[in-house]
Amino acid sequence: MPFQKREFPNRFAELSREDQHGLLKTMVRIRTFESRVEELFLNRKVPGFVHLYIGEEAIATGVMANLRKSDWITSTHRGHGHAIAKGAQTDRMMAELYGKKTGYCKGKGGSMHIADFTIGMLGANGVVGGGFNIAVGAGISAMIKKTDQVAVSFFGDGASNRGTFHEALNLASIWKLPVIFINENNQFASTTPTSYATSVARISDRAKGYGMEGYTIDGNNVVEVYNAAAELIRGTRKGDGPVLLECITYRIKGHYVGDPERYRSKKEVQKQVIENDPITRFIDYLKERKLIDDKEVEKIRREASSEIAASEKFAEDSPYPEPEEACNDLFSFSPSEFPEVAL
Amino acid sequence: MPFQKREFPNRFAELSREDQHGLLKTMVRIRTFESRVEELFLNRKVPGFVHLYIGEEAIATGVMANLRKSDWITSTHRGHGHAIAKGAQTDRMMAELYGKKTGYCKGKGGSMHIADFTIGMLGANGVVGGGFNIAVGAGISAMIKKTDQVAVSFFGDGASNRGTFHEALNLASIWKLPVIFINENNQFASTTPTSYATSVARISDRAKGYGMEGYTIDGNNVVEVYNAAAELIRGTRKGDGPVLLECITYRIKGHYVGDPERYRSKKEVQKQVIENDPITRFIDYLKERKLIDDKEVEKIRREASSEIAASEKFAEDSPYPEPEEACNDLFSFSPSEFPEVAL
Amino acid sequence: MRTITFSQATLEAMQEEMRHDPTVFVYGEDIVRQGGIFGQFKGLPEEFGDRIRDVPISETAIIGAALGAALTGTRPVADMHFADFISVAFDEIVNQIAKNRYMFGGQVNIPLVIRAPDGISKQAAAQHSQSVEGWVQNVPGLIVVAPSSAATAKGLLKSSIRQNDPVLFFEHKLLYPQKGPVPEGEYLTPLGKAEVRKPGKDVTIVTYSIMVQKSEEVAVELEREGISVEIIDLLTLKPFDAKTVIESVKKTHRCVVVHEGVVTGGFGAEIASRVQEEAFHYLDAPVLRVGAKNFPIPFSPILENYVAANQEDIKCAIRKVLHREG
Amino acid sequence: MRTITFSQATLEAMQEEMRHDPTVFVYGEDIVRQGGIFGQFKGLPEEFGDRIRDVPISETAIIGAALGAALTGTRPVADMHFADFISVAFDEIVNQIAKNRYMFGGQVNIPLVIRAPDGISKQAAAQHSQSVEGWVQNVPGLIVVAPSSAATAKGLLKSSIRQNDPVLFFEHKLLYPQKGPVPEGEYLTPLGKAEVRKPGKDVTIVTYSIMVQKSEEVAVELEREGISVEIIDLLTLKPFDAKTVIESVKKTHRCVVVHEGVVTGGFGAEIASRVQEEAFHYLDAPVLRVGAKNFPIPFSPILENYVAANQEDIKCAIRKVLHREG
Ligand SMILES: Cc1ncc(C[n+]2csc(CCOP(=O)(O)OP(=O)(O)O)c2C)c(N)n1
Ligand SMILES: Cc1ncc(C[n+]2csc(CCOP(=O)(O)OP(=O)(O)O)c2C)c(N)n1
Ligand SMILES: [Mg+2]
Ligand SMILES: [Mg+2]
Repeated sequence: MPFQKREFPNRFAELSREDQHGLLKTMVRIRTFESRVEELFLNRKVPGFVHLYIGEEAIATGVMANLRKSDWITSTHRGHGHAIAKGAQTDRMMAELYGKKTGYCKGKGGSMHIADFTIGMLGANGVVGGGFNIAVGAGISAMIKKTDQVAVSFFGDGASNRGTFHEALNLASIWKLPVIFINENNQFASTTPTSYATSVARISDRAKGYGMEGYTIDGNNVVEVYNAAAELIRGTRKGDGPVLLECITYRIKGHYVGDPERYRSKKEVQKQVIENDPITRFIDYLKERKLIDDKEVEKIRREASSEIAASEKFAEDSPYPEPEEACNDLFSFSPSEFPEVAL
Repeated sequence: MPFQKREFPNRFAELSREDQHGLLKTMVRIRTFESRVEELFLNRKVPGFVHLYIGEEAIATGVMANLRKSDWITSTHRGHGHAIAKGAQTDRMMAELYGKKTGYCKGKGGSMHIADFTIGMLGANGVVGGGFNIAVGAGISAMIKKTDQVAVSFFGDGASNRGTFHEALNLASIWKLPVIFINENNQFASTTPTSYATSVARISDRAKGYGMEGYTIDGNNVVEVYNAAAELIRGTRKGDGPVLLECITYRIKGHYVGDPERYRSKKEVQKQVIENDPITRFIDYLKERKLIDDKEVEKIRREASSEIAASEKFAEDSPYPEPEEACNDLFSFSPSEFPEVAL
Repeated sequence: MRTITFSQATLEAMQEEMRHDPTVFVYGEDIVRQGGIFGQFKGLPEEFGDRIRDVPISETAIIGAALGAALTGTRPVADMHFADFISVAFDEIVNQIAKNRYMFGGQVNIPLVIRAPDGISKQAAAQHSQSVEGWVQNVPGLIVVAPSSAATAKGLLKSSIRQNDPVLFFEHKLLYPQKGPVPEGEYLTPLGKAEVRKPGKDVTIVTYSIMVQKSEEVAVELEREGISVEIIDLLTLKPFDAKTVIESVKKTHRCVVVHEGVVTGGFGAEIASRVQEEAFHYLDAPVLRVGAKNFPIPFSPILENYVAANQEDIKCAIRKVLHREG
Repeated sequence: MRTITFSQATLEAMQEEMRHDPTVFVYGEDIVRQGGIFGQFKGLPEEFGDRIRDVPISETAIIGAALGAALTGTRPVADMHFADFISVAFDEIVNQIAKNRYMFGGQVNIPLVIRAPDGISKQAAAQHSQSVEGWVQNVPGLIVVAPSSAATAKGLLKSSIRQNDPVLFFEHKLLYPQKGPVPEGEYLTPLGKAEVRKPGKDVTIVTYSIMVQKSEEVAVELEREGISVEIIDLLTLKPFDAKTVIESVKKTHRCVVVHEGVVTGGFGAEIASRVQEEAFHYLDAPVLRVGAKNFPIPFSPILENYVAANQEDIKCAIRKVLHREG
């Protein structure tokens, strides 16, 4: 598929070796977290619905490496990777997935609703396309308060067919809001191929309908993602207005853990696993350029494993909330001020 | 403003003199109806909200002359012109505006809700952008029943910023539905200039986001509208799929009758009235080519005046509904079958 | 009688109605390639080809186009994936579908069905666990249906598809895999009529959907204590069969309304209000309502359980109206 | 006390709050160039520049972005043009705004106000005449407010803007031009508290918004017949001040709930249910509800009048609960 390309300056090359490794670290941490979550779900440790980010790690990683803590992101139902890359703690994430009191949402949210407002992670969202306008609103906050914060909205190919996409991009464009729309085109919306449901060859083509720039890149190449995001975020931060970046990727796992996956062949998936794994590709890239050695890779993997093991233990050891805690957190005031609230 | 043009074959030239005059007749009938409605509203004969189509007559006229009775249209809050051009009777329209029992909707709808299902006029709509998907649904009916009917959705520049626009055009495109989207860009959405609220120079540019063809034409030139519609409707009818046509026009009257119009200058409006009246322009066009003479024009005006006078009399003479008739028409069954319905 | 699942029962209804009327078609997200999340569409693509279709994630198009199709001579059945998402197409439902027939003076019928899987299931959390009949209870022009069993699911879905008016059809997610006796061959379950699931003397439970079976369990238990419970399964919520309800309450003198959704502002309020309006002098106790506490449904099982209404809550309400607390 | 219009009162509230807090901003369709359909924004652009903004016809963006703004440190006030159109952004309201705080475990406040002009006015017909509080009554997480006068409009709007939770603020279109006494200077009217507009002994009317004045007119008339009516103006509908209502009913033993919206499934059902639940043994008659008949609002004045509730309907209900029919 011929991407509508633009050459972005190679900012990755300007990173310190440590920061370059940092990208790999993030990708491996996401992969390790997700792989363990899959097992834990199958072992009935984690209830609810779980949508894994496996195979798409380069996008969250490459984008988020260009954001500040004070910048904002909105996420999707497939949000673990975004949260980790934005700086969320895997222990509190895992605890949330378990439904424990120590989780980010005190067990009220679960996998589909992880948020961490202290790092600008405005929340995963169970409604596809629910995040676009939240990001626009964050952009409005930056405008009203005259800060140079930016907001990034991650969204799937399927989400690009929701009306909220249209309204968000139009409003962001006319007000030149500091919002970057990052499309994660993983080629499926649940069972439905992108090519069936989407009327354009490239989702980035839709940018034209909003007087916006739109680009498509290889979303499984973290270097390319990093470079594109670096350039676009910098532009948006200095006032160039919103932009749309489509990152082509592939959902290696089922839509949710447990998906029978009748809509595609095992062979198709296997080919992607072998040829297009973003982590393998990045390690190869680094090695080719002698930017990393096997020992360093091993160390990154080991550290990720022990972090996630510790997170799992934290979750296991944490208490469940008391049933009555269900009555907290609805409003800023306590229910006793308005007893009927807690009926 | 440089339009993104395409040369459409001059089908207008192939029309009989009578059919050519037919277009003028429709335009004059709409104008006469609307002008009288304005007076009647100001005289408190017509209650509710009234949005006039004055200055935009060429669009409905040029498009509808290419439709069959069995084709469908969806309309807007500014719907009188669409209804007349599609073949609605002005007497029953006027009666509806009066709130009389003999009106199209038995007085239940008023100006914003005129419909005539016998001629495929699927209804004016009080919700901006409410018609897009209704037209798509009509296109689905044609597909399911394998007929060659087409559906035309009229919509304003303001409506093009609603999410329903996006979802409708995408769905119509992927299923190649027989739907033609006709944008009436009258340069304002209520008080808001199109240029402020819309992120593209040309609304037709948005077609690209749906893999669809999109064109912009001079919507005050009925010949151009006729020719473009002829070509596009023919293509859509034979299975080429949906298309977007932007017709540039100007709303000469206030957004609604009574609008203080603080958002634009009288001079701007006056210039349009003098230079860009679609009826004057069409008469000039016909005269230049000796396709009409003054007497014929006079006759068309006279006939329109007496038709509308008769429609007014019909409305005046018609009875109001009985209060209890408010309890009819909610469901296909009678309220007595389910007494609680009519509570 | 043969026993099939709720999901299969709805599938049979679809098959029969699609065979019966070539203008019936069905569309929704992810229903063709995998047969629907609950298997409720399996096999339809093979038999009906293009009359079952997948759609983009475009709920306003799904519902808005269903209206357009219904206005122009076909009978769409639109699947909403999760009932929670009718919110996305709410304008289409409450301002267009519910009003078109009336505001156009009865010129046209609107034969369409919106199927909406609802309810609490599997820690799906706040945005995937709702019973949303409360959102539409105040909207004239809609028929709202909620089957409680495989048999009623089939009969009501068939009636809904044949109805010349818009029907919102709520199917509880936990009911899909449940098996129940379903008569062979075609039959219709009438809209607008409640069924007395169990006759009783001491108290009337008015309920619907999944809470019917929970109420039945409670009734069996209470029977042992000598409390005789009459259970009315509404089946159609809007317009609901007030006559059957009122007659029962006039006999038992006590009424408890039970639904899964949030009590405050819920559909139970309408029923309770009607009962006390029309049977005030027969009532020996206030009409009580049982349902979820006034919160979004939380994720953690412990919290979810606490917010949801259960058999204990039903028992407790019954004891209260019988003045047998404690 | 000075007398100003309801519209001016809301304008003062906006001015004061925007002066008081630079993070307050307001946006909506057609509010800058012409000051809002009811003049309720006139003068704000001159004083606050970009902090008042026109938006495209994009209701999901308006409401969705209001949430995003509230989550990130500003206090948006979003104008909805007509309350009927909250349907367009219903998902944003019920699934996002109402649930975010809770489902994120209370991490963040959501200080936003949605202003929504509602009600029957000037034959605007089915899609521009609705009272839509019934749509959101079953949604935990929203505060719903409905002022009845210039004074309460100002005080409640100021409280709503200061509230750290989402507020749906319904303003009846016919109230905007009405004048009423409004205290000079700043004051707040508390949320969640009803006001007894008129004390009485024989029957309690629970009402809000425009129906407060209609109820007052009826009360004056009935007073002449020796019937003493207590009128409670709820002001906040969600959570409503059940305590004040129940106390009043315990005193008068009779209750009529009055609102403009459709009765069936309306907000009155919640009030009626609560009253009979909590004051059953004090009631001498059923709680009756007065509101619109179960139809969309039709266009023709004759039909509109017939569907809408009026003073006669209120009187009739009062006579009924007092057993003085005919
Ligand atoms: C408004 C809405 N419609 C439908 C769904 C059900 N649903 C959940 S995820 C999903 C597919 C999303 O596809 P995409 O946006 O491409 O994201 P991906 O899962 O591929 O990451 C669907 C249809 C939903 N959650 N919200
Ligand atoms: C969903 C919705 N939002 C807002 C309105 C209020 N409104 C009525 S007409 C109008 C302007 C429409 O502009 P446009 O689509 O350009 O049509 P025009 O009036 O110019 O013909 C607005 C904002 C509405 N009716 N529906
Ligand atoms: Mg996808
Ligand atoms: Mg316009």
